[in-house]
Amino acid sequence: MSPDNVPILRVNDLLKRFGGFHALDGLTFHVSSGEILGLVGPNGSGKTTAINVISGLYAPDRGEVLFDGTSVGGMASHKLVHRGINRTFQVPKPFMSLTVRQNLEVARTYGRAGASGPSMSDLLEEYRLADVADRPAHDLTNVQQKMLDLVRALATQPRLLLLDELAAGLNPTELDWIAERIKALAKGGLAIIVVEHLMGFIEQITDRVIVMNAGKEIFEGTLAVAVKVPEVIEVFLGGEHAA
Amino acid sequence: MPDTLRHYLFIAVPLLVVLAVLPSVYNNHLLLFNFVIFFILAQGVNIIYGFTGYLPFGYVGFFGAGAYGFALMVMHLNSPAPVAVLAGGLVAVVLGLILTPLLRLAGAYFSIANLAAALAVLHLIANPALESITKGPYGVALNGTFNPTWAYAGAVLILALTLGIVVYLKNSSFGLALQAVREDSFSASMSGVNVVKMRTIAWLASALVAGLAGGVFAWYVSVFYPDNVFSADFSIFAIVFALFGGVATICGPLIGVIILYGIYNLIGFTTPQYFQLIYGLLIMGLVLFLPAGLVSLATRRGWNVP
Amino acid sequence: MIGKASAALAAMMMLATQAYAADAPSEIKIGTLYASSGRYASISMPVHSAIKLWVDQKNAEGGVYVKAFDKKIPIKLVAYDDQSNTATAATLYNQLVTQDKVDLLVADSGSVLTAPAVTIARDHKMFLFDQTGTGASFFSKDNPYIALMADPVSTIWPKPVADFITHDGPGLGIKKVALLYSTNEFTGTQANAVRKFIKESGAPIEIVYDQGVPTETTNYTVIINNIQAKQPDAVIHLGYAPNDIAFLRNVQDVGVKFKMLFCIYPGLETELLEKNVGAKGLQHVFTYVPPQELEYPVNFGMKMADFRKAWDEKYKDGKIEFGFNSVAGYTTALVIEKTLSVATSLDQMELRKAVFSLSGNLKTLDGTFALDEMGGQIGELTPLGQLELNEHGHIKFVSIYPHETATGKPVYPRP
Amino acid sequence: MLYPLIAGVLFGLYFSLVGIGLNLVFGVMRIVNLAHGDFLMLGAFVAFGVYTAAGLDPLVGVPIAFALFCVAGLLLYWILVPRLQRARDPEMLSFILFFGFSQVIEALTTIVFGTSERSIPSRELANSLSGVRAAIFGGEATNGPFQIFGLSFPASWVVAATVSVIAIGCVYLYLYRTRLGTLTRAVMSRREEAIATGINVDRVSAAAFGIGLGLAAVAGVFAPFMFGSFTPAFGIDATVTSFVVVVLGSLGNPLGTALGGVVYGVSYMLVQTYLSSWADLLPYVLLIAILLLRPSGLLGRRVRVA
Repeated sequence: MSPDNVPILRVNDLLKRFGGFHALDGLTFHVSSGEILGLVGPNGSGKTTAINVISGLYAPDRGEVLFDGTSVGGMASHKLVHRGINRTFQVPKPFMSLTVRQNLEVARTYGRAGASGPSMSDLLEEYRLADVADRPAHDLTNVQQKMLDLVRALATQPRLLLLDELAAGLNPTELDWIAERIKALAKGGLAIIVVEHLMGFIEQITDRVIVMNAGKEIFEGTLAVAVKVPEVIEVFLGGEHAA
Repeated sequence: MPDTLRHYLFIAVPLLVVLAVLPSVYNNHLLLFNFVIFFILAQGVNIIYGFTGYLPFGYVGFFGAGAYGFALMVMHLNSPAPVAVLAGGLVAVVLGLILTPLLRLAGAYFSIANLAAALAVLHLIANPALESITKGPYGVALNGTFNPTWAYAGAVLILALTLGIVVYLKNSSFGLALQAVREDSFSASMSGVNVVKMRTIAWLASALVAGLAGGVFAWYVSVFYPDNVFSADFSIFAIVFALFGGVATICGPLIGVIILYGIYNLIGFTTPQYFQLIYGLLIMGLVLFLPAGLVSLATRRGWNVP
Repeated sequence: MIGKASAALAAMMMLATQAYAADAPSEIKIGTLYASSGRYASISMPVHSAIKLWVDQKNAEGGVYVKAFDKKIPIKLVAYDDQSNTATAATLYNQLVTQDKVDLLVADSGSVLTAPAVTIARDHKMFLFDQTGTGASFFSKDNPYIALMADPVSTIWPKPVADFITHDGPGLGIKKVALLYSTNEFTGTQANAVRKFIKESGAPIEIVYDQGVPTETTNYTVIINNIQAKQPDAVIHLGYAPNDIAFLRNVQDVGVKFKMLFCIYPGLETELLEKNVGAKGLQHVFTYVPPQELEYPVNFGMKMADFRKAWDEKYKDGKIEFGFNSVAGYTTALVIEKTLSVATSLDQMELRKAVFSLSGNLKTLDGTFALDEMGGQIGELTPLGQLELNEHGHIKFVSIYPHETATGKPVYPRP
Repeated sequence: MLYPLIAGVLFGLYFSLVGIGLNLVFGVMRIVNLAHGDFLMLGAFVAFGVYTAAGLDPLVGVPIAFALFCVAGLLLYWILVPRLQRARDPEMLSFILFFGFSQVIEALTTIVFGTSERSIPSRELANSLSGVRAAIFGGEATNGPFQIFGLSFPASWVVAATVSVIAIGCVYLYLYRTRLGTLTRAVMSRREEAIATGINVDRVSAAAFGIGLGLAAVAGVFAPFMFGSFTPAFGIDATVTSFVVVVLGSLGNPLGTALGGVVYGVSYMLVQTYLSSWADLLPYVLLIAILLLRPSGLLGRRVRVA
């Protein structure tokens, strides 16, 4: 599968208001199976809101979300999960008093029906959770909780995966390791959207980035080009995240 | 042996057998009956609080609704008692359905709204304007259905149903999903769990058992006032018993009832003045030192408590 | 194992008691409940304390005379605390009957806590000595296992009030009556009775205000204003003691003077009301005249003055008020004492026969004990009276109606 | 129509005083103080003591009760709350903890004072101020009914409402004009972020807890006048009503609580006038309706939905 396929997700002219504040203001983009798209921008530019709208936490005030050709804007989250959309959380919220294994069991049982994928033990092995599989989630380290969150999302057999600041808090070796995992997932045909502050990490894994500011897209293309565009530089100036 | 079967064989069945045999060796049947009622109510609280995290401070609303469902069937339709008990359960489920919007509320707001709802139902039923239907504040006296032996048997049967539900929740992916909802509802929905549907089912199941218990209670006591069957003591006892033993387990609420209701019956009558004090201190100590209940003494040591 | 052993033991003991039934027991067991806390504590504790007083007194004399064994036998009072909780009460009544196997079963005070006992007594074929549970639903032709000892049934209690208004009212200029009551079985039933008595009398009396308020109501300012707007000639307020306290205080606070105002508890719990409302607030208020104000001719037990003295000696700290309810408890005790002295056995139906044989004959400090055929109390009717201040500014009762027992004329309208 | 309106406003202002302490405690700590009403009851005993033991104007009880229970609140906070906050579900556990605490308070007061009703003669309240009143409004220096638009109201109501307005004003000044108050508001609206920015949440919370209990006790000083009489058992009803008032207004905003109190008072008086037997249903129906329809309260913006 190649990035030139028909996009699996299209968002058109998304608008999301909180009171008088426009968190999303006419956002439009698309992503295809097998592609890794980066969403970058300063704090408050609307990246996480975009993920929250696509994953069903908020209904958009205007615009549409097309997944696999069907409009899914405002659909209940669990239905989106059944269609194949999933996500991780900036601050992971695993089911703290359940064991790691039980966390995954919920996702596998209630995730996308009829899909097949790697077995639970493979997933645990692959994301370095096998040793703690029978421990309750609140015993896990922060990084382990992040991995559990990711594995939980993967266990539902998604076709589109939204990663919200997965890399934050990981050390350089872990970063390299997780970058490889994400790339492998995309190779397997998964469409992935990454929201991230670490530009090096974005550069390492993405095919394409969208730079957002004030709820709008101000640039689309590769990161290497983006960092030379004056408008993008200006948005990040004073921001602490210029790579 | 699968866990489900083990839990039935080693927890539910022995308890039910003991309860079935006890009346022939111990004469205060009403005390036994009350134990059964509190087993049911504590497990009902377990279903909704232990598995989904909603603390039902007005749980007695379902119990009272069930009792009045029973009374209305007997008074107005002359229905046989077992049918009236089922009707009591049904009334509670209908009340539960009416109250489902409360599940949108989080934490303490839910508990307080639930308490308010129970009090509202009480004041509705006890209003003299409805005297021709509910007998208002004047209380009901049911003649013709009184039969303690069968009412006790009915209560044990309802306990069996309740234990069946709890064992199922403890061992099924449905129960696991409910606990996931309790831990974090958005994470649960991102695991594909239909949060609204799941917690509504748990809510109604919990309402059902309380309603059935109320119906069978009305059958046993036959003469009662609204204050009797809507007494906040039922909610509070059931919650404290369940928490004391430990929720989200099968044994916890049962242990809680046996110990605390046992103590209540032993010392509650001999040192009355100080009972409330001791009880209050016990509750405070529990929250401060054993917030996960007695069973956590075992689970802390790594033992698995069903 | 233990269960089996104790069951066997119990069976043996039962055989034993049956075999020697003719032998006198070492004690007569009287089982009862009381509420030391909760909603009904304030009516339950005086009643229970009076029974305890009687038990101690009798036991000091070596017990009560029991006809069935023709000798004095000490009393053992088996009493548990139900804490105003009816579910607990039900368990404990059962405990008294099945475990303690009491000879006589006495209910807790008040209808709500008596209710569970009615079914249990009937089921176990125990005769229930109902002290103050006036609920009309307790008494039916098909239930022989109950009789009301001390208070008149709610359906008849307010008769003197209604009769005064319908007989003497028109002459005094009473045409419009306001009826305010708390919506519970005790006062709600009395309100229904008042309404019925007034309507059936055919007197030219109109009820211009007729409202029930929740029993928890503690705030009557607006209601008083609403009643005032109807300009009634008489106001009848039927509520529990806290309702009366709040109502009478609000009447005073707002500065309204009703021409005639009737309340229940100034008569029944005079000390409590005087403490909380003040003598001024009770002046000219109409109420039931309690037995302790009347000096009924007594043919059994202590006279009122002696009882009062005994009470003050035993309960010196004053935490439990002397009043109507303590008299009620003592009356129950007297009925029990008399019953034991005439019953030829302790069989429950024989006890019932003995109790009913007292009807119309037993005269205690509470008046004449009289039962209707269903066991409802119809003697001991409390006359209507009015509270006035004596020269020391203290409350005194003036009995108004019926005329036979009257000690004065009504002050109407209230100055 | 005018009479119930004015009475409702006076009555309602008093109820905002009853509720405001709860607002602070729940708003800042997310702790459900089910013993709130019991502190009211203890405040009533302070007034009773001031009047019977020292023969003073019960109004003197206001500063005494406030000081006493502020200190008690601080002590209690340090004993109970840190332990509670370490638990996994502090909000729910606080519910149970303070229920136990309210049992302890009720039991102790019952043991010491007995169960009968107590009260203080109405004319004693603000007796010392009747000269001032005569100077301002004319008339004799007595403590009789108060005339408003030619209608007469109990003087005690006017006094209680006045003190309530002053107390709410003080809370407003505290929250909006002092540093600790500003921090308190920050913790109320965004607890997590407040902790992250290094605000000493414990200090803020302890202060709020002390002030909350102090205000409850101040409200209690007037309870013997507003409710006719009081007993050790009257706490729980006051707690539920306080929740109605607080939820009606909105968390964190003392003006919201004042508004909530007035809305509650006026609607209570109107129901009492036109549908008197249903008056007790009102608070519960109001509470449920407001939680479902406008969960953030009349003046609130924050969402409290799951």
